[in-house]
Amino acid sequence: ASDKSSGSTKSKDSIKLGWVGPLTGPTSTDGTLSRNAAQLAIEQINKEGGVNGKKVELVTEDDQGKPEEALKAVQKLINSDKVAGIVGGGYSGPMKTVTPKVQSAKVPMVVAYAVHPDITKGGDYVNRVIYTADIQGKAMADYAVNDLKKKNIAVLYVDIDYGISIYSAFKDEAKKLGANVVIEKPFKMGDKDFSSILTAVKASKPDALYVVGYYNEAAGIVTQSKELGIDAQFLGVDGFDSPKFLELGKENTQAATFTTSFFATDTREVVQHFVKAWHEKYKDSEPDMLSSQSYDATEVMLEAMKKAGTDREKLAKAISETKDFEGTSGKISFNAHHEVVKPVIFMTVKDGKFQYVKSLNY
Amino acid sequence: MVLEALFNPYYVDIVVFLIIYILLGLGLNLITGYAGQVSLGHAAFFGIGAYSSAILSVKADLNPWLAITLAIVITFVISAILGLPSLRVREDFLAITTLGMGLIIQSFFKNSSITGGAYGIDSIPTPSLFGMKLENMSYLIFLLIVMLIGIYAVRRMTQSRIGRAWMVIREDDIVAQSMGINTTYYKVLVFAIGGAYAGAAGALFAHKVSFISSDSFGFAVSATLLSMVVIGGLGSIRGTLFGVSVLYLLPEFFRLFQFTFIDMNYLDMYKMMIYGLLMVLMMRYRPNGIFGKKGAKKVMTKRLHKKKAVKGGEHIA
Amino acid sequence: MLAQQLINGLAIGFVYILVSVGLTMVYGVLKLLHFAHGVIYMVGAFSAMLGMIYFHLPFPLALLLAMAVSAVIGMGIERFAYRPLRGGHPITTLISGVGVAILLENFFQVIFTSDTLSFPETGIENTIYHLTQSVSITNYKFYIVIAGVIGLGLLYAFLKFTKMGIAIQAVAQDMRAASLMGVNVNRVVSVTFMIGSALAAAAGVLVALNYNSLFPSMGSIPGLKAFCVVVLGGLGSIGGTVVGGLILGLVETMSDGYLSGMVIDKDAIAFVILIVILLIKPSGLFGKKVEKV
Amino acid sequence: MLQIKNLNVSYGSIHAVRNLSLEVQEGEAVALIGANGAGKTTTVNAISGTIPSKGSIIYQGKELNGLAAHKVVKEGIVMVPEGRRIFPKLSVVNNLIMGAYARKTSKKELQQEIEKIFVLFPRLAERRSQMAGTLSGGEQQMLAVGRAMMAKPKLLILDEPSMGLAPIVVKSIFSTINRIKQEGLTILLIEQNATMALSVADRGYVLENGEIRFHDTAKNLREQDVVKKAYLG
Amino acid sequence: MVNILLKIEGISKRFGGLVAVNQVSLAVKEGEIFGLIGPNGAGKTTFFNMLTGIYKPNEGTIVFEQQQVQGVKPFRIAKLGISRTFQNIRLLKDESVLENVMVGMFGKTHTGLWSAILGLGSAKKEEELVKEESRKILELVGLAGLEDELAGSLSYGNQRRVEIARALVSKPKLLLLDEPTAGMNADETNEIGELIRKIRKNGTTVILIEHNVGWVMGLCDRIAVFDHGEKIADDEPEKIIANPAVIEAYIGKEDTEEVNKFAAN
Ligand SMILES: Nc1ncnc2c1ncn2[C@@H]1O[C@H](COP(=O)(O)OP(=O)(O)OP(=O)(O)O)[C@@H](O)[C@H]1O
Ligand SMILES: Nc1ncnc2c1ncn2[C@@H]1O[C@H](COP(=O)(O)OP(=O)(O)OP(=O)(O)O)[C@@H](O)[C@H]1O
Ligand SMILES: [Mg+2]
Ligand SMILES: [Mg+2]
Repeated sequence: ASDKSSGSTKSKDSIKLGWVGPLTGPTSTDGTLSRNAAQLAIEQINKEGGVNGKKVELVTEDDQGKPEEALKAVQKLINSDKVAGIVGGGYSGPMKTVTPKVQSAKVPMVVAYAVHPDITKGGDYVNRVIYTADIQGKAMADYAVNDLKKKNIAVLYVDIDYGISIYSAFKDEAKKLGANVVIEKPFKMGDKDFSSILTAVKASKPDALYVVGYYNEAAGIVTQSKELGIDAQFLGVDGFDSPKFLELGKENTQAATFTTSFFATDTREVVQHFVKAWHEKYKDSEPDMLSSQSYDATEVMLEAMKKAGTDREKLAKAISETKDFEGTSGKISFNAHHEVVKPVIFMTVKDGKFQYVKSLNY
Repeated sequence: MVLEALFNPYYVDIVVFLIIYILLGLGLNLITGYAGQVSLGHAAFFGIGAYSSAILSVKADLNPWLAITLAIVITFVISAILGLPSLRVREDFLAITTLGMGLIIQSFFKNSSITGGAYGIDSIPTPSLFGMKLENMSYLIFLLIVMLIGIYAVRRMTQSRIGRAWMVIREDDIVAQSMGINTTYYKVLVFAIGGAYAGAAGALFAHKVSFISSDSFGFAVSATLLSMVVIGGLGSIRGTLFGVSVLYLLPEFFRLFQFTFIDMNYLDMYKMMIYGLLMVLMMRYRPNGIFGKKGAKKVMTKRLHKKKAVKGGEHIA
Repeated sequence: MLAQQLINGLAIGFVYILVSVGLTMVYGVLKLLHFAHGVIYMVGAFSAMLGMIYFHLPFPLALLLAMAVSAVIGMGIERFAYRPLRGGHPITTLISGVGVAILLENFFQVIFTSDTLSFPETGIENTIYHLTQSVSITNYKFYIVIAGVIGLGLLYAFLKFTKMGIAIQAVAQDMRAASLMGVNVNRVVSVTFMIGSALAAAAGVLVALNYNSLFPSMGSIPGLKAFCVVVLGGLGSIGGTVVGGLILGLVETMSDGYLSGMVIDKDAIAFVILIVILLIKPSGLFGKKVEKV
Repeated sequence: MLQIKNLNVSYGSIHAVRNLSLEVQEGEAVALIGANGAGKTTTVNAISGTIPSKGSIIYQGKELNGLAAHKVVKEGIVMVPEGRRIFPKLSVVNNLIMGAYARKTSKKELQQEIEKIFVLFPRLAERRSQMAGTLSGGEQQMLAVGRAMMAKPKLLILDEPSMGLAPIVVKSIFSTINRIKQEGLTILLIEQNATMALSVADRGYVLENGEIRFHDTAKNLREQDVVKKAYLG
Repeated sequence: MVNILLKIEGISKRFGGLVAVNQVSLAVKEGEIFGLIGPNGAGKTTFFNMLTGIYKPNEGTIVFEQQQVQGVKPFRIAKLGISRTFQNIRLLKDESVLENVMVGMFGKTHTGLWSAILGLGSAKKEEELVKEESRKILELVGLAGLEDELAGSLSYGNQRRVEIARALVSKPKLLLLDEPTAGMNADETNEIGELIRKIRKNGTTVILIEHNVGWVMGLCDRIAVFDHGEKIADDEPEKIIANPAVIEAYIGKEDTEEVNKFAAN
């Protein structure tokens, strides 16, 4: 479905930008946030006169969180809508499925938050603005062992590529740094009851519990840990980064510390500009890490477009050459593998609020 | 190739996936429509086909054609084995048993290392013919041929003695046995053949999308397939073609045409609501499916004569 | 650790029992492949939440409201999605139920998004009782157990001792003959759905409270598990539902707690057990035997 | 008591009962005989409200046509359906309890009445908690008759009650029918064993191709040549 | 001279504590029409169910044409040439009458998967043959013209004829009829009797269960009487009718004369 609310009428000289992600199905909330962020970026640029005098139009397609739907969606964007580029607002499965097609059709794409390691492989057309699992895992291992001096760490991870890849990077690094991973257990997205794995965790007497997963399950895990009397330090990942985590986990979230790429209280101007615009447009919702990533992905694309126009090959090159672009999630550059280089941010929960701890380039 | 340029790959893809679903539907219709073994786990067969072909062509480096062929054979065999519980489990439990089997197999795909675990399998090669890669249009043409063969074979089987055996098994197992039908053999056979169709669909799917993960083979797919087949009409080939096409293309129409009279932000959810409503209404007004075997008169007799099938405490007399 | 794991298992088992009690009526007794049970469970949880937020109902009243709303919705589903299909192939009911589930789930998503919401403050603290140093249980879990026991008891009495209870079984076996006995088939089926749905709602509310979370698709997995429990126990058997639920709870807990590196996860293990048991005993644990005197 | 006028029933294109008119007086036993497919079952199904029909069915001054089956039962018309249709997975006792569903009875009365049925069919007493589906054919037939009697009907319709029963049991069923008739119950009886049927009935109707060929007193019918030849053997 | 087609020795069937059939032995000669009578619940149908493999006897042997068949799967037994009808009519109600009868030919046909898929001529020919045979049989049982009706829409009596036709169409060596005339009037019953005689003439041996004693007496060469799972008599009709145990258990005293009269014509 083409999006009309971004204000532009379909004229010959508008530039079409594609967005694909889940608008229905269990992950539709994330998809919707991502789309809203992309829309916001487009609206802002159109207000400023568009890209090189042309308005930009966002064409959004639902992938329902399913690979083959994503494939069709992208085929439509490429072949029917003939978009100049695509913002990938979906999760790994669908994004991983479409990137080979995107590469072979030579359409520039910026992936917002999918972390499957292979997404950027196989060509020069796909870049991603979120750092890979490796970096996040390593960053937390370093923080846990060197800063917090934790020795016996328990790991719970969601059994999808996101969880597995971050957790393996973490494990390798933590071991290298001399800590033990005393227990490791997978859980499923949508799980509600963690009492049995937490009982096992408790028995292993960890001094820190690293949870690699999203806020819904994370909130359940912190709450049920308290019920079982586990008093280890909670460590987490960017999947925690949502107001929902605080809402669902209530006081149990206290002191949970996690890595992320965005925080709304960042004083940098781009961030404040983004947060303000977001609040104006989407009244009762808070910008979070997902929306920031999608906003940045769109911005990177638009920025490159300003420089290189809509020629797909040039555009792709321009995207890859992005250097120190001020994104809401930090200064963005891409390395030779089309992966982003930007700082990892550490946040913690204090009195029901997220609080900035530090940020560091890994 | 000229042909490739002529057609919008987007439309080509829609049709390619449609044909894959039709193959799935044909297989399920054999199992559930013709032989009466309700299956809520068809996606598992689909997945087995897809993973077999993917593993063989990526990890064992076999030629895609060989991989596809072997995948069909493998699915045929595994489906036969998975059909075994249907011999023993009570009829009214079969839906739940097959559902469970589907979940188990999906879970295996997700956790086993041979299937690439949560990462799935990628870089599945595109098959080529006479040195030409079968992409888009040429792949579609190839699939069309496969589909026609598939339809022809279903037609022949169901209109023969074998189809009659399945029909009797569907209607009354005891009668079937008493008439000299080896129900064990024919039940396993129908699972094997129906599974092989799904296996073919899976293999063709894998080589089309080039990346597969367990997400594509879940309960939702099984349930959707069953809906397609039932809405078209159990035991009808035309019905399967129709049911699959309608339910498959419906969401695609939403993608193609733009509606302005509803809040766009929720369009996709409306889409699913309409989808659900349609399923309810179709069942309500055409309980035997659009091309169901039973016309109005037959429906009436069925209603009047309906004697609830009682297995369990039955006295065969 | 084992003691705690057993308690965990029992608690989860009772969640399954609670969710399955309603389905035991509709699927177990009436033999309707009711795939919208999970969605009714979800509607129950949301109704209680809305009752508390908008009508400021105290928790017990909200629970009753939820049961009432779900009962009505359950009867509505029966009336419009199942009744017209009577006499047809059982799969048609299944498909219609799946349709209803998709419809309602997405309807709730339109209104509430697919996000997880937290359950409103009930004023009832979630207190933790430490039985020993390493074994603890919360009062919410107790409520689930109590509700499960009450639900089962009432159901047992209803099926065993009332005429309507026998009539439900008669209707399931031969509707026409039942109507020839003077049974108002429509009413009996409606009542079955009413009770089954109210029980589903109670389950939904208590589970939402316990885990402090509710979302539109919360019913889909429990809905499937409930089928597993009902079949495992042998259709329509109250004792079977109890044993089935507990087995499921314990198996999942134990596999989570003690196994690692499995090629299948705990949800799948539940079904492995189901299939194994059905292969050994095709009519379920407590199902009526094929040959009986 | 029961008056049927111009009853018509069609199954799709098959016109199974045509312009059938018949009446049953209070306290009377009426037999309906005819070859296979003549429309006997169809007629009584129309009365009991299990199939839709055209025409009027008046029972004690009340129009029954269009009334749902369970309401017809409440009016006091109870049927022993063709093919028994006992509830296969209920026990024998529960089947009998279902028979009394439409009546208000105390537990104790119910128990007593069930025992009475068992006196009539001792075979059932031996099988009281067996699942009805596992009974032998004849036992099931006994159960079907017993179940209908539990309803304490005013008008009892029997569709081939003797089917599959051993001669002794047939005797006893017919003597039961005779006895309940003496007690003032009205009976509409379909029976292939025309000799038997006409021996308990006061009057009889002969159906052919959905139409009434003759009707007369049982005695006259027994003597009628056509009837003798076709139905009495 | 006349061969024993079926020889049963000491078979029993128990359901939990109930002994439905107890130590029954029996021999049926080729070409015989053999009657099985007895009170309700005597175990007659159960006996048939053991002969056709639906129930496995708890003990005893069943020898059909020198071959032990107890506990053999039903479909194998059917293929050996034993076919049956069901007391409770088990037709495929939503299929046409013709289709129902064609089902009966299954064990006699051979088309396999490949020849079906490839649509070989032999498959088509076989299909035609089956249709042909089925039509013939339907005519024989008096259902000509009803081929295309749905079996479920036939009246009770006619459904029974379809049952018989289905069992007959495969030209079995042994035909088991479970109350073939239940629901038929005197005239129709006699027609069925004629039919059975005709069948026998074509070389089929028949065992039938029936409660219409008079008819059985007139039709059968030999009769066995079951009571409470036991065989209490096994003899020629005249002797059976004179057997006090049989009268006591089954027929009732007053009825004997009637039966005698019937048997006489
Ligand atoms: N459900 C139905 N659908 C179509 N036709 C039917 C149906 N039921 C009965 N018929 C037809 O209606 C006619 C009358 O059938 P009915 O069952 O009333 O006969 P009957 O007199 O009871 O015969 P029987 O003695 O064999 O029981 C028959 O021609 C039969 O084929
Ligand atoms: N599956 C079963 N489970 C339990 N009891 C059974 C089963 N099948 C038959 N019986 C019992 O075995 C006995 C014999 O039954 P069977 O059907 O063989 O009798 P029958 O001689 O055919 O009687 P009828 O003339 O009434 O048909 C009956 O008492 C019946 O209740
Ligand atoms: Mg009749
Ligand atoms: Mg019998």
